[in-house]
Amino acid sequence: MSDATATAVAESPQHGGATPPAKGGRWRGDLGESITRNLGLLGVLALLIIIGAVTQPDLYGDSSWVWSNVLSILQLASVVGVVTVGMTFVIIGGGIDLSAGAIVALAGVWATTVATQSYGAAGMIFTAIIVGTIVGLVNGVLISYGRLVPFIATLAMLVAARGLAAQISGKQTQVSANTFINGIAANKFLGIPILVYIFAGVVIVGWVLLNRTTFGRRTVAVGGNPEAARLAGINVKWHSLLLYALSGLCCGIAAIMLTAQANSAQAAMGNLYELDAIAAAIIGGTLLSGGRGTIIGSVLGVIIFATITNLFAINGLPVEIQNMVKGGIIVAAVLIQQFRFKSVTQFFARNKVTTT
Amino acid sequence: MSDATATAVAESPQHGGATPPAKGGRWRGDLGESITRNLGLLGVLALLIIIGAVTQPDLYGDSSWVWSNVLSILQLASVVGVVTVGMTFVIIGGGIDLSAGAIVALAGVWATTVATQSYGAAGMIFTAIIVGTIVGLVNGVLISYGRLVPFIATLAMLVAARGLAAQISGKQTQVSANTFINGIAANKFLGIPILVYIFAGVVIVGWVLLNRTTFGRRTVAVGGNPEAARLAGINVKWHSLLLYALSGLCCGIAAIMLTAQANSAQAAMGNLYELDAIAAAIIGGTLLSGGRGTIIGSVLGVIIFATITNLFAINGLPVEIQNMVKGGIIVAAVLIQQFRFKSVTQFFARNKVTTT
Amino acid sequence: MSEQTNTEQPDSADKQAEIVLRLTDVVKTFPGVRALDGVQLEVRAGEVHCLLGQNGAGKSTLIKILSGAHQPDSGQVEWLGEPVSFANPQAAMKAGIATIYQELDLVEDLSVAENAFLGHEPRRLGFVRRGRMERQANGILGRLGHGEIPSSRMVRSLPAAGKQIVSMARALSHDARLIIMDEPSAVLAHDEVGNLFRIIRELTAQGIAVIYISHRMDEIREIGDRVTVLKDGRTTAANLPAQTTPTKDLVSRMTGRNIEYVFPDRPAETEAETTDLLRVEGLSREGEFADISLSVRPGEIVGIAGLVGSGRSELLECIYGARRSQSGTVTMNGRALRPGSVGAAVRAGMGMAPEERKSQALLLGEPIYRNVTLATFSRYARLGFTDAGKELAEAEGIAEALELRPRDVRRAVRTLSGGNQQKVVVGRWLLGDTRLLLLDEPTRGVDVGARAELYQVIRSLAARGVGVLLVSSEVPEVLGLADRVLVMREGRVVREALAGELDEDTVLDLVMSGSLMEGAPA
Amino acid sequence: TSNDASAPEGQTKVADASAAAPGKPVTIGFSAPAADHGWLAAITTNAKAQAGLYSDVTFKTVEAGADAPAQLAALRTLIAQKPDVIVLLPHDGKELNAFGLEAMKAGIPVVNLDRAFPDALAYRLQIKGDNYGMGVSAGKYIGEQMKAKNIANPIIGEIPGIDSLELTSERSAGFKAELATFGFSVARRIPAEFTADTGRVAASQLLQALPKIDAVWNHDDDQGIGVLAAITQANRSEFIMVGGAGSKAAIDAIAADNSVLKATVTYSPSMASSAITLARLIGQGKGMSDLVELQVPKEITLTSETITKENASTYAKLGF
Ligand SMILES: Nc1ncnc2c1ncn2[C@@H]1O[C@H](COP(=O)(O)OP(=O)(O)OP(=O)(O)O)[C@@H](O)[C@H]1O
Ligand SMILES: Nc1ncnc2c1ncn2[C@@H]1O[C@H](COP(=O)(O)OP(=O)(O)OP(=O)(O)O)[C@@H](O)[C@H]1O
Ligand SMILES: [Mg+2]
Ligand SMILES: [Mg+2]
Repeated sequence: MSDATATAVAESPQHGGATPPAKGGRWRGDLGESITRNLGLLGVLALLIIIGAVTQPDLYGDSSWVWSNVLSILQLASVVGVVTVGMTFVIIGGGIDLSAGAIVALAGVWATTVATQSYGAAGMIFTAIIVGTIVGLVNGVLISYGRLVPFIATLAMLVAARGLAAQISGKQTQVSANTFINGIAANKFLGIPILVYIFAGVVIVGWVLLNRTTFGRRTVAVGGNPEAARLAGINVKWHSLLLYALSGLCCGIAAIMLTAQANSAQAAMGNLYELDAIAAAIIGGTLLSGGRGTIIGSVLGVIIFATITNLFAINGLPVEIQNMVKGGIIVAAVLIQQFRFKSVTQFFARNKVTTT
Repeated sequence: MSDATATAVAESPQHGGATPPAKGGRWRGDLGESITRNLGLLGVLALLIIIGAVTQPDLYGDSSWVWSNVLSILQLASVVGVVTVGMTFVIIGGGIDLSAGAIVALAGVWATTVATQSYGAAGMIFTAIIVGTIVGLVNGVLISYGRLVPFIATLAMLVAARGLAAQISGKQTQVSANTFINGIAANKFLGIPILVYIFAGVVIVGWVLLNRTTFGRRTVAVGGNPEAARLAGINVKWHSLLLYALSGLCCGIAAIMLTAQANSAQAAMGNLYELDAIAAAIIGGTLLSGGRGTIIGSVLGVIIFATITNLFAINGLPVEIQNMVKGGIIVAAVLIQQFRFKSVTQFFARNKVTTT
Repeated sequence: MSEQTNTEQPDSADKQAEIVLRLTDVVKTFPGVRALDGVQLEVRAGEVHCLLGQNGAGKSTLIKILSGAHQPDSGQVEWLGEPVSFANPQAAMKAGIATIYQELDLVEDLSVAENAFLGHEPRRLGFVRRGRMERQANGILGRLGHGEIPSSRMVRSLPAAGKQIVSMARALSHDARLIIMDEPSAVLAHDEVGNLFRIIRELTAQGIAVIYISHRMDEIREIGDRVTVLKDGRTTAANLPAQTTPTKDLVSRMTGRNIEYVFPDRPAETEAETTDLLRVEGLSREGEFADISLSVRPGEIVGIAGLVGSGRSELLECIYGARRSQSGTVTMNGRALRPGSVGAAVRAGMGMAPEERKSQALLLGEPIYRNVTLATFSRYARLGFTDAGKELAEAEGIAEALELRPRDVRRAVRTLSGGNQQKVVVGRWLLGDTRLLLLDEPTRGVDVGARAELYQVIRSLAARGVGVLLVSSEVPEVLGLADRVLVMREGRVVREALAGELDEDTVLDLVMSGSLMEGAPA
Repeated sequence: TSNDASAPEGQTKVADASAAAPGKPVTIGFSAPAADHGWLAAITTNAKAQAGLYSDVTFKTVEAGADAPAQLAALRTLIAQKPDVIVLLPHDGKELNAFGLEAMKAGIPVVNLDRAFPDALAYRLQIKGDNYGMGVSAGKYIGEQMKAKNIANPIIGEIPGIDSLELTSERSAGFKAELATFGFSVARRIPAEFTADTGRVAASQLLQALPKIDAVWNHDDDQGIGVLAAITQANRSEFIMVGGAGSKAAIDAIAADNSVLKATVTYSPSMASSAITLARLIGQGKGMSDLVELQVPKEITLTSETITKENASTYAKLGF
């Protein structure tokens, strides 16, 4: 037996299998992973629409109704959608913003005080955006320079901002008398509600910012490995601060949109929007620990939630049943994504084995 | 202290820095860190009590009132406290349980249906605990074996469990007619409410479990470095599953306590308890990313929140002002801990240089 | 089996011990990579079997299969004569295989003893028997020559070398018949390595087999019995005698080349640049280092030698602004840098490859090219908009220059082997106008071939006028690569000299005791 | 509040006049916030039950979702189903005022239930409880009791519901104003959230803050279960308590007279049944048979009645 002997196995042909020239590498890379994820989400969306069509064939038979229903879903998604774009940045950057809904309320209430309304629509919009951004900045300062855990800092801000909103509004619902503001929700342009344009605009800007700018690159780096980002010369604290300000800005925009929809603002508005936004981002593939996420995924997440709500309304399900089903759908949506993703990977893996 | 330093240095001249015998390391170690943290929390608590005494001198002048107030704070803290013990385990183990409040509601509602009540107190307690544990197990299965992100899985469970609770209760408040159950909140033993004993019992069991058993030590490993835990032969999935079941169990216990306190249960009960529990755990020094935390810290966190609520009630502040102040107190509490901790470290660091 | 016999077993034939482990044709694929492509391996009781191979050859993957962390796609694993397949690490441990992994696998917030006994704590009814566990841990630490590490101490507060000791303690805490060590010496200093070898000899004397992985040839010579060489996931040579096989044979089986350390030639000392690129004056940081002054001229490589824990990493980080000094100044090109600002240092033309690449340098989930351009992407940007095409092109150039394997720069860095990850980190600073490069252990865990390539890159950078400040625990590396050498001990510079004026023994003496120190400390 | 979910018989009613005779088929769309509370649950149950009593009514319901935009979206799907009349209990009257205007303009009459649209053009009929009046009734009862007991400076506690809602402010305002006529004021006000467990927390803190109390007004009988539990647990009984809304459990407790709860001021969910009845009449173009007018009037405000031990038996069947 050769046990006792040293053996030299024949040299393998150069570069045998260790580095096959990666067939389909484009798809296997992380870029590909997020694409398959988003395809999975689109599948879930399609499924929801099919369920709608099956359960309400007469409504879905009417094409003008279908169109108006799509618009209604988008309108429903628009406010949370704008919040979610900001939230996605914060989460990718390694943080979390529990104060989002409270910022919406504070900005909305501040923008609809009698004093602010006297400055007209521009004054109201300006106020909402400035208030949102400043509250975001305060979050950022507390977290970056006060070294508070994001969860705690923004939770404290949630409580405080709602308190301040209640104080400002005297716990009253403040009616917006401004026809321009109210028109944002009521009016359409080329048959599509203005709200949807705003939503689309924020999404596009967010996408470009994340994928095409140095700001976006820094966000991914800061969330993915803050120490590495710091040692690469990125000012991590300053950047995190900007992320919270960005989230606040989005909340300010959302406040105007919500005020327009409700023709009013009050301290309880936007309740739990932060949870919706976080859930949408995570469903959309954003890592809660930071460093990974896509705007498209988050937006799909928001639209899926809006479609579920719409589906329930169309079918007139009681809320308790809605909730039970909704829990199931959320789980299913995530499982479907995982399943698709895995099977695709396996497909490529198998493919490779046979071709190598 | 300098003795220890001297011997340690003497011991290791040849392997100089490889294992620097960390002068004053005992204190710089993490045990020391969590102790200073908890001292900081006690400081915050003392401060809150002093504020109470200063603002309401006549109430605090009456020692029997003070005693009953302490009990009232503990009673107030007890339900969230029990939930927090479970939550602390889940978070240390690297997860999160957003469904805690919903589990409390579902377990409470299930335990107070007419059918369950017919089995008497034992039946109700058994039902609540079993329902809580089973829901926790489902969470665990979804997360461990369904590979769902904990945030999403438990969010889905939150929605579904509240839906089911609403369905079971027919959205009514279900009154508990059981005197034994109601007596848990109403009765005292040796002048201390039974609820406080239950709370203390859960805390002690939790502390022992975390610090003295393999289960607890493995929880730290699973949360701190899941890959290392896996390589060390720990069944990480199974362990995570158990953690969620444990959290569910605590929620079941909390459901009984809450039902006893309110003499009733309904689908909306325990609303946002999960946020309170998470916030308390984090204030208490538990790392949201897992791997570190103490039961004592979490409990102190809960008691601080209860004391704040009590302080506000005693002083009769309007809610909106309360909220603004509360946000500030949360931030201050964390900053005080950090401050104390840093200054202590610096103190020892300075000390070290002079003694070396 | 009818393999071609290459070399005779050096030892006397009667020392033939039982074969405890035999692998045949083991294959393991990851998505896109065939990490193992038919590996043969046999290990005898009581021997130290070394695994040699370039970065990415598949060594770590192989041992992960042995330890149950991965499952092979095909092939056979025989353990004690029985075919086995370990479904999980627990199964392997039960069977008597203990592993020290390449990446530190400790839980920071558990104590030393708890880490050592993680997963098999002494217990009764689910309660940990802490007293017994700590006593046993103390015993093992004592055996490892580190009885001074308190077993109740949190691992978080131990330095890297101390953590490595705990990893070893964990392996020893099992009743193992085979202990696998994946680059255990990478974070150890010289005397520590000697200590490690003493332990290994004790183990083998008890008939325990050891699989030992290292990129350091001298270690393999000293401790190894037999060597198996891996290349591109295949066994290219098995059971070579460790002491006698010529280095160039081993190296050529790994790489196709045949030398271990290849240092590029130093350029002849010609026009001495008058202006210093970097000047550090009186830099101090409490408890880490004190009163350090040094300078680096353009085109000069300055090496810092010293033991692990002598404060070199902290010094580099301080110069780079990643830590704040308590006193002293850092000037680049005559302009003082703002202390504690990495941004300022980078803008002034500094770059640093930190010591722990995974935690300090890489975005593991991001593609290679984004890691390569991490410090420079804003230079390819216009008005804040990035230029992905340019970035890709630059990164591909770097991948080419550093012979990165695989070459595809869109792959996630996570899937690279340790050495290739290091190339990505160094490659980052080859872009842009870096004028001073701070390298902290640039070749830790880097194989012989890649190492030579890295040396070449560093030297050619210097030739282009870039100053280099190099920290390394491998004395030959400092002496061979640097023009000028500073020796540090306990946070102070104890000697500064041209590399040619020092030899390895002198430096070792300086760092250990300082008894040879005659020249004035710098 | 009771442990079974069907509408008590007293909460629905079919008139015996000709108006009840089947007429033109009417589709009534209905939307109310999701019930997380006994009163809201009763609103939905009552509406559904009342609609079931008419053979000519088709009842379509959409749940309102979490907030105003969600309710808006739900209402849009309702409009798509072409109802003849919409009965709408909004999250907040001001928030959905615009929808009311829109629907009215589109020719769909809107019956505004409980939470009022500020704009008179936004509804065909407004039927609501009287929040301010509720506070007044409670204040009046407490004031009179204190006077009768000769307590010159009573310590009065108040446990409102969700404090950020306007209806809570209105109730408190009425309470405060009425107490002021007696020269009394509220010593401590600690809000709960309309649920028993939050009511319990608020009450326990109120009792802690005020070692001696003479009277408490708790805005809501559902949270009152928790409030009473807290009072029992604290062993306190030196004061009287007044409830709100008029749940069955509360009315029973008042009749039994074995707790501190001595009265409750109504805010009856039976208004939902009335709203459906009137919506049907509006849809059919009929008037209310006891009135001279040919059409249903534009506004109806229920008075807040005070239920005490004396009249509890009359109200027993109205408890929800
Ligand atoms: N989890 C994984 N996913 C994908 N590829 C992997 C994974 N782990 C290892 N690989 C790939 O398998 C190959 C072998 O890697 P391995 O870590 O075994 O190398 P190694 O010989 O230990 O190298 P080094 O000396 O650098 O540690 C490499 O090409 C590596 O990129
Ligand atoms: N987290 C820490 N806590 C306490 N002391 C520390 C810590 N990190 C480093 N030190 C101390 O700082 C000094 C230098 O540390 P370090 O081991 O990094 O030096 P080094 O020369 O860079 O070694 P290496 O060879 O690992 O690069 C040592 O005395 C060490 O004990
Ligand atoms: Mg390796
Ligand atoms: Mg170092």
